Amino acid sequence: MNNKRYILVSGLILGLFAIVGTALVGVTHQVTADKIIDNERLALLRKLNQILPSEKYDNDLLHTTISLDADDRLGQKETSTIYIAKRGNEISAMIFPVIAGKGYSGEIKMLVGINIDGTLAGVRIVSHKETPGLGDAMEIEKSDWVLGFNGKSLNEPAENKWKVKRDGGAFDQFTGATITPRAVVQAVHLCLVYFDRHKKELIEKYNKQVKLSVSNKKSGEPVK
Amino acid sequence: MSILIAIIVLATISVFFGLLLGYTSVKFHVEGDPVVDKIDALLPQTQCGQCTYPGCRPYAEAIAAGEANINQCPPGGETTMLALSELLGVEPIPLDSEHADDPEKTVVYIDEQTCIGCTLCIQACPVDAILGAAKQMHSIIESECTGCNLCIPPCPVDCIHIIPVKIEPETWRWSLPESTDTSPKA
Amino acid sequence: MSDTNYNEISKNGLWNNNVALVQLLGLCPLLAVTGTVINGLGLGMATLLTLVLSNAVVSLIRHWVRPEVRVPVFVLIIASVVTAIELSMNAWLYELYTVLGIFIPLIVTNCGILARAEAFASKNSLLPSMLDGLMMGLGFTFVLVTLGAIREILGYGTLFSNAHLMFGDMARNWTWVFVEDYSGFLLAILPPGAFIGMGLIIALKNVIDTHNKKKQTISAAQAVSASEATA
Amino acid sequence: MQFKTASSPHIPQQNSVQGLMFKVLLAMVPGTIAMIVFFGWGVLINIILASVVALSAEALMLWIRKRPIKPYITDGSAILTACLLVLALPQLAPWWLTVIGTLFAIIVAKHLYGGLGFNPFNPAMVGYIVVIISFPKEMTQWVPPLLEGYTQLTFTETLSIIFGGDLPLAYTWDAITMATPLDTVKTQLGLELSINEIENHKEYGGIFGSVGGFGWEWVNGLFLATGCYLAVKGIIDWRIPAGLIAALLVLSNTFALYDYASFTPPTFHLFSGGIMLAAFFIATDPVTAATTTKGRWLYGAGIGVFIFIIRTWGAYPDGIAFAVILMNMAAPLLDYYTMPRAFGHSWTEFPHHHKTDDDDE
Amino acid sequence: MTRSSRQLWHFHGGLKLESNKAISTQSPIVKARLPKRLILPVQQHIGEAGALLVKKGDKVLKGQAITQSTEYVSAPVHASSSGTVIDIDEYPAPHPSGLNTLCVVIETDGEDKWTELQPTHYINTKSPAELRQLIRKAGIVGLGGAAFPTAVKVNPGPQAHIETLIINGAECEPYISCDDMLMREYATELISGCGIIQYMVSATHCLITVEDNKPEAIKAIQAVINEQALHTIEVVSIPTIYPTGGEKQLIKVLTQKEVPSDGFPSDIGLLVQNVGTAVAVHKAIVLGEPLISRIVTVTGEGVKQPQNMEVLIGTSMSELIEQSGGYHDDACKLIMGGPMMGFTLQTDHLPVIKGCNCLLVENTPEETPATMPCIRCGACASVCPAQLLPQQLFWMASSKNFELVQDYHLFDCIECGCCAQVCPSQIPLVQYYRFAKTEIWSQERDRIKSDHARVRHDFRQARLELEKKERAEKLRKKKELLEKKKIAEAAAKNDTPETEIDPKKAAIEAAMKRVQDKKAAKQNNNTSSDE
Amino acid sequence: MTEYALILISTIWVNNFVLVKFLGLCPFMGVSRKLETAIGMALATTFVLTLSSICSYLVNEFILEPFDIMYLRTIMFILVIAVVVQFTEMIVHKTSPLLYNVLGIFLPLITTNCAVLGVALLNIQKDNNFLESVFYGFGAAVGFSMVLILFSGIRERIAVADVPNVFQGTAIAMITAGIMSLAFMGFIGLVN
Ligand SMILES: Cc1cc2nc3c(=O)[nH]c(=O)nc-3n(C[C@@H](O)[C@H](O)[C@H](O)COP(=O)(O)O)c2cc1C
Ligand SMILES: Cc1cc2nc3c(=O)[nH]c(=O)nc-3n(C[C@H](O)[C@H](O)[C@H](O)COP(=O)(O)O)c2cc1C
Ligand SMILES: Cc1cc2nc3c(=O)[nH]c(=O)nc-3n(C[C@H](O)[C@H](O)[C@H](O)COP(=O)(O)O)c2cc1C
Ligand SMILES: Cc1cc2nc3c(=O)[nH]c(=O)nc-3n(C[C@H](O)[C@H](O)[C@H](O)CO)c2cc1C
Ligand code: SF4
Ligand code: SF4
Ligand code: SF4
Ligand code: SF4
Ligand code: FES
Repeated sequence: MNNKRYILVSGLILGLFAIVGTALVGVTHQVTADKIIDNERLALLRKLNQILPSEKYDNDLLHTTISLDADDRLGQKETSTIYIAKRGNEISAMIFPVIAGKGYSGEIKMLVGINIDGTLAGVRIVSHKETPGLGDAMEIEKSDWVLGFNGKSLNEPAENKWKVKRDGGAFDQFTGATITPRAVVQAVHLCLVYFDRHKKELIEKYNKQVKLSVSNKKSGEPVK
Repeated sequence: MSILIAIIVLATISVFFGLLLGYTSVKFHVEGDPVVDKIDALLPQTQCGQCTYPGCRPYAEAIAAGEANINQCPPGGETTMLALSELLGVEPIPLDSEHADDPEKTVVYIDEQTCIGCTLCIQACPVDAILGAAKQMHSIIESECTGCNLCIPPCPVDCIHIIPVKIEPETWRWSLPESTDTSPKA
Repeated sequence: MSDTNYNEISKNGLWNNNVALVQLLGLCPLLAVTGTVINGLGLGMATLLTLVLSNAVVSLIRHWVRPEVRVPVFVLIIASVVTAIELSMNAWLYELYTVLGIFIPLIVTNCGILARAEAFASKNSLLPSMLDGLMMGLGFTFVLVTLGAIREILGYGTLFSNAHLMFGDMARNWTWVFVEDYSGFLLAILPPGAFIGMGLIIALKNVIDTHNKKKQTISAAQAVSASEATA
Repeated sequence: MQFKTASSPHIPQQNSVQGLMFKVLLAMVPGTIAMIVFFGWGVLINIILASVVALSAEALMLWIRKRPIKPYITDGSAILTACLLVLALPQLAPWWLTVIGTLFAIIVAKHLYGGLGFNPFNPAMVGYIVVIISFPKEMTQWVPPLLEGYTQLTFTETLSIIFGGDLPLAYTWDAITMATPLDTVKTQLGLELSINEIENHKEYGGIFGSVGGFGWEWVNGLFLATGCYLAVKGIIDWRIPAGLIAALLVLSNTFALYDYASFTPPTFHLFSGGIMLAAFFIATDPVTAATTTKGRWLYGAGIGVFIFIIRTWGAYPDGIAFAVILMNMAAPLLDYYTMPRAFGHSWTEFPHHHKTDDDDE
Repeated sequence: MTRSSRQLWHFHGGLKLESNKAISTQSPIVKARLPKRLILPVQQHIGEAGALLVKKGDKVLKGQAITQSTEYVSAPVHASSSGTVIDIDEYPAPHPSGLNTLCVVIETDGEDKWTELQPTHYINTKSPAELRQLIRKAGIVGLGGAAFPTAVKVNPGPQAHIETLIINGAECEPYISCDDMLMREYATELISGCGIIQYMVSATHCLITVEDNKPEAIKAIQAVINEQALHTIEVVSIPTIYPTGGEKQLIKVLTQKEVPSDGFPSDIGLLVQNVGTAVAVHKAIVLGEPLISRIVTVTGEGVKQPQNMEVLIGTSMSELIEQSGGYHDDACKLIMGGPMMGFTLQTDHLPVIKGCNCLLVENTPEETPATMPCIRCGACASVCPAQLLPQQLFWMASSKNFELVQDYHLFDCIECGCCAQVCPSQIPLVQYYRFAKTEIWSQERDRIKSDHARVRHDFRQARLELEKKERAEKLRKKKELLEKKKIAEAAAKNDTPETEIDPKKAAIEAAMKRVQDKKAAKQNNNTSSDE
Repeated sequence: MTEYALILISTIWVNNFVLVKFLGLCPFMGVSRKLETAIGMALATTFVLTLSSICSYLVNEFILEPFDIMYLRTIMFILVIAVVVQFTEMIVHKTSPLLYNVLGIFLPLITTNCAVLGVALLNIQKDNNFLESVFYGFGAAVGFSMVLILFSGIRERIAVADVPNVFQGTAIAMITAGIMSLAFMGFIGLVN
């Protein structure tokens, strides 16, 4: 009898504190939830804006996307999301997530922004495992090297110059580390090629989505 | 609404867990603390109280409860401290200043000429190492004496003296080689 | 423990029984996020807040809980406090939050906190408990900041970089640059540097402690000899 | 008459730590000379620099720790550490790199643990790892061996590069440094070239020599020869190099047989980089190695395995230092679990054999 | 059976040492002069000291027992010459500690008169047990070094069956040559002794093992064997590797068997005795002489005339040195035993005891390199004949980790010194092991003592508790009694339940009495201090 | 199958919980003085870490997500872990004194081991499926155990070394951990 009460009290104490604790957290959650979602959105946007400054587009970049099946040419092994920038009603640029597979020690994840005319809007490294102090010069925080891609396109420099200088190309390597820049240059190049080949397809795909959602509801909604 | 769900879910689970723990604590109750015994076995059982506890076992209990350090027993010296640190898996602590090394072992003897047979020492001795009856001269059973010196203060005529335990060739110990500055620390 | 010695509590928390240096608790965040001073400070503050609040709550409820549910209850309290802090940071200090990452929720398992709850708060009344939490938290933050400073100076050649993560945009130019164009001593920033730096800090504390002790014994000896001289 | 007392034995003997260290140092001379010949004065300059720094640091630490200075400063272990560290560094390593590495080796890896005999990790290798992870850029400044088409620097040029940090006007870094054969193979394999293609590559072909890379094969050969001499003399335990080389051979052979095109051939593994130096002079550091017979086999083999893993799949071209420190970590346990059967005891009675599946060897 | 036919094995490790025996084997064994005074420690062996049979002033004859064994593992001591007991007191012992030990001092009368001896002429008429008794009475202990009572060793117990008797003439330590000389000059007695022991333990074989650097000794023994056409005794020449004379190593070399760590050779059917012990057995049985003398090698670079001497037990070492030409000027170390295992003595005014086979005087050595920390080179492990890891023992011993050091088999170390001999860091390893061993023994004694103290303390606590209770009880009883009395008086009836003999009650009563005594004592005390 | 092998390699060597990810450092420093206790702790942690991986997966899958209360994950996980650990401890204490001596005394310590909550949170962060979670937890535990045991071996050795006074104890232990972590840097790049 006594034991039963003992056991019951244990349960109730724990339950009581659970209620109090959850209430506290729940209230905090209610207060902060919107702000948090906002934050996350803003953070992503900030990254995209580094490639594509906000004055260059006027749409809701985060919600204007198309998804892409896994594609070797972009190094993607899973479905990925391409962000579409628009100016007025025209598509002005696209931002591709690209993975360079041949870094010195693993994959280099980046975002590659390509203007609709085929020039590079910008390249940023999202994450990598290169040697700190050697291969990490591609990070914008460490050096300006990635800025060298700005404005380049498939023909500028010429096709056969899409290499690092060591290999006779147009791009600098880092002292003592050629592999990393080589990999990045190669991946950016591949992405440009991809864009060149599939530009139409991509635009069509996007337009179809818009139509679909317009017919469904109003425009501007993200489409999955 | 969402808060309510959260609270309900968590509270349910918590109550369940609480019941579970309550149940197990009742059903799987275990008693006793063997650690104290283990510690006590390492102490020299001199019962001298220099550790500030009234005897070895209380000190052992204090150590087990985490209230006392392992370096408070002068009769045990460094050896005991090291043994305790080994047992409890704690870092060895140097002994309090004076008793830096293992103390010399001593016993006491009663100057039988001066002893008046008051039996005060008998009452003080924690291990009954003193023989004698009232008004008769007393003597120490040397093999039983632990050298705690507790019998000395009560003696009204100061007839109890400390002597080192005699070392025989058989009980003699080799010392560590002297040039310790190039050898590992103790 | 009826008569509480606030002085003693403070001393213990800050130095003598410092959570990180002496008790060796809460090491994971300590080593993981101290790449820069600001990161250290951020986590330190979060931990401090958690310590004070959880100590307070635990001290208030200390008579109610029973042994078999004590740990779960304490853990529940700490976890609630931490989650609330985590959510708040996520909302208002977003960038700092992303930098500190998993180590914010992991404050829950910062052994230091549960240890204080068990060792102090569950045995003391509200005020001393909160003070204990505060002092322990300050001591912990102090170590976080020191280690952060060492690693930041050696690793990046700067101090207080990224202060805006914590103090907002006005802090952007707080960064002190010690060496322009410093190429960086990577060891300091990488995991091994954290361990070695911590080792050095502990050693430094030992140096200070032995020095103090020596001074004490010397002054004591002097006092004795002085009194002898006068006698 | 009063006599001196001492514990037995009472026969004076002349073995000494000093003698041991100097014999090892002596055995390193031929290989070191070969390095100087093939890779220029940088080796010598850095050895001298590192030795001076090492001895000063040793003396300083002994003084701070209030230990007798003379017996330790003359025991040769600090110089040995300095030499081994330098032999692992690129020849044009700037002076501060050598100094930082040496200081870390002597102060942190050796004296914080109590100096000679107490350090659990190989000091030279700790120093090496510290600099390679801290200054990877400078750690790639290897000079091409005496090879056609590459400039050979003069003594003064080398000196000014090492201490001045600037290049003589006529040169660029890319002209006077090149990746080591190991590095080249690794990076080229990364580009999905086959071993054959790499060997026949117009630019890299020359550096491969016949077995382990031009120059390297000589250096390794000489270290192998003098190392064997030490082993025969019983100054080092032959089991460690044997285990190391055997493990490396077995692994590289297996993988090369499996896919010749994309795994480095065994001969190349053995004669390139610092393998022989590592096998006979570094892995054998008695202080940090395992001490039991079986333990030494496993210790050597472990190093071989880790070297192979790091070389083949890791980010660093040569994994010697990492492999050595990793096995240093395991040495106490190896010793513990490979205790020999004492005389009069049975094989099965090892007193506290808690084997766990988590403990690696 | 020829010598070469026997297959031999190796033991792990060991050292090839320079033997340096030749310097003391140039001349035959010399009989030492009869000293004026003999100092006989009563404890010269492993085991318990015997009880004294003489007192100050007693006249004793040569060979007369002056102690008598009271324990099983013990050996009596005999007067080595005739004379008067002039003192029984503590004198410095030939022991590394330099401490004093109880000795009987005899002033010799120069007559060297034997007590009555009882030789046994026909061994076969006595049973092994009777022979053992004779050996026991003769005070024979192992002369190979350990001084373990031989009578105990030759009684391996009813289960054990001794197949082979091994007579240890290896004498593997450098400098020592007493066994060598003994084998050369007393080969006949040796063979006789072997026969007796063989008979006592009913061993089928007897192997006399001699290192191959003592060809003369081998020849001498072989000659006797051939002469007597013995078939069960064989002399075996074994390679000279230190410490092949160690009992376990010797057995390994001869049989490939290993004596179990916690066992004795008798467990695997073997018995090892030193050659000197065998000769002593011969003397004890055939001549009836107890062990009163032994052969001692006096040698070393520090002594002028190295030689072997037959010495009465109790002779002062200083006299032996004097008779060997005295010290060279640069003599600095006096060692009892050999250079590998012997221990240094502080002075030469010490008696020769049964276990003293050699006095080695070393001169000042050249400067040896300083002691350095262990560099774990493993040289020690590669020479350790006990297959231990000496460096681990060293690390554990020096950090006083006495538990772990035993896990590393400290007690299998035979203190041979090989490890210290090859250590490049010049670490006095053996001293560390001796330190650890004696420390562990001492702790064991302390532990026993503290266990004992705990029991006594607990007992006392319980007693005090009981007394307190009793006092309370007594008070209560008194009250009760009073009340009862009242009731009883009222009822005019008397009841005496206390008369029942209840042991508990009796104890209580006794205790009460004690308390009263104590109270009395206290009062006494008070009064006395009042005075 | 290779992906599971890679998870193991990654958690044990490349992203070792203790030396690279900084999780579970307190027990790493606290119970590594003696080899024996380290082994006990290693076993106990392996048990709890694997268990906690499983529990957290289940909690996430069947409670947090269905009810959409992801923000309670920290509370939920730690509560479940604490209770499971305490429950196990009580059971072990009663049923097997032997096992309790080996494992049990370490169990309460483990609740406050970051690695335990860390593994739960990381599993969610990485979107691991059930088997991946199990392997991830187990690998992390093995990695933890391995370095803990190695570390204790070295610490036993250091304990008898002539370490300068101010570095004795925890300071030198930290530096040792630092050097171990240096060595583990060598595994960078093994798993992409
Ligand atoms: C420790 C170490 C780390 C390295 N890390 C990188 C790296 O992160 N990125 C890279 O491209 N190369 C790295 N390398 C390899 C380069 O040094 C390599 O030699 C170079 O990239 C290719 O050689 P090249 O410049 O002669 O073409 C590393 C080499 C070492 C020794
Ligand atoms: C305490 C002790 C007890 C012994 N008991 C026996 C015994 O029962 N039977 C036996 O044959 N030898 C016994 N021995 C003798 C040993 O086996 C060995 O012969 C003796 O210690 C001398 O060997 P050593 O000189 O190689 O050290 C005993 C020795 C010692 C020290
Ligand atoms: C290292 C070592 C060396 C020994 N060398 C000899 C030796 O050369 N001759 C010898 O008779 N006993 C030697 N002994 C003693 C033997 O082990 C053994 O105790 C003795 O032969 C037993 O015979 P005993 O009881 O008659 O003395 C040595 C012991 C040790 C430990
Ligand atoms: C055979 C041998 C090899 C050695 N190898 C090294 C080594 O690889 N690195 C090093 O720092 N010291 C080496 N030493 C020197 C010395 O042992 C080392 O500095 C100790 O670790 C210092 O305690 C070696 C010494 C010997 C005898
Ligand atoms: S100081 Fe030591 S011996 Fe004395 S009572 Fe305390 S524990 Fe016992
Ligand atoms: S006789 Fe004295 S010193 Fe000895 S145990 Fe008793 S009280 Fe202690
Ligand atoms: S021989 Fe000396 S230095 Fe070498 S391992 Fe043994 S004890 Fe250490
Ligand atoms: S003294 Fe002991 S440890 Fe050393 S070699 Fe001889 S048996 Fe081995
Ligand atoms: S803070 Fe991570 S285990 Fe303590």
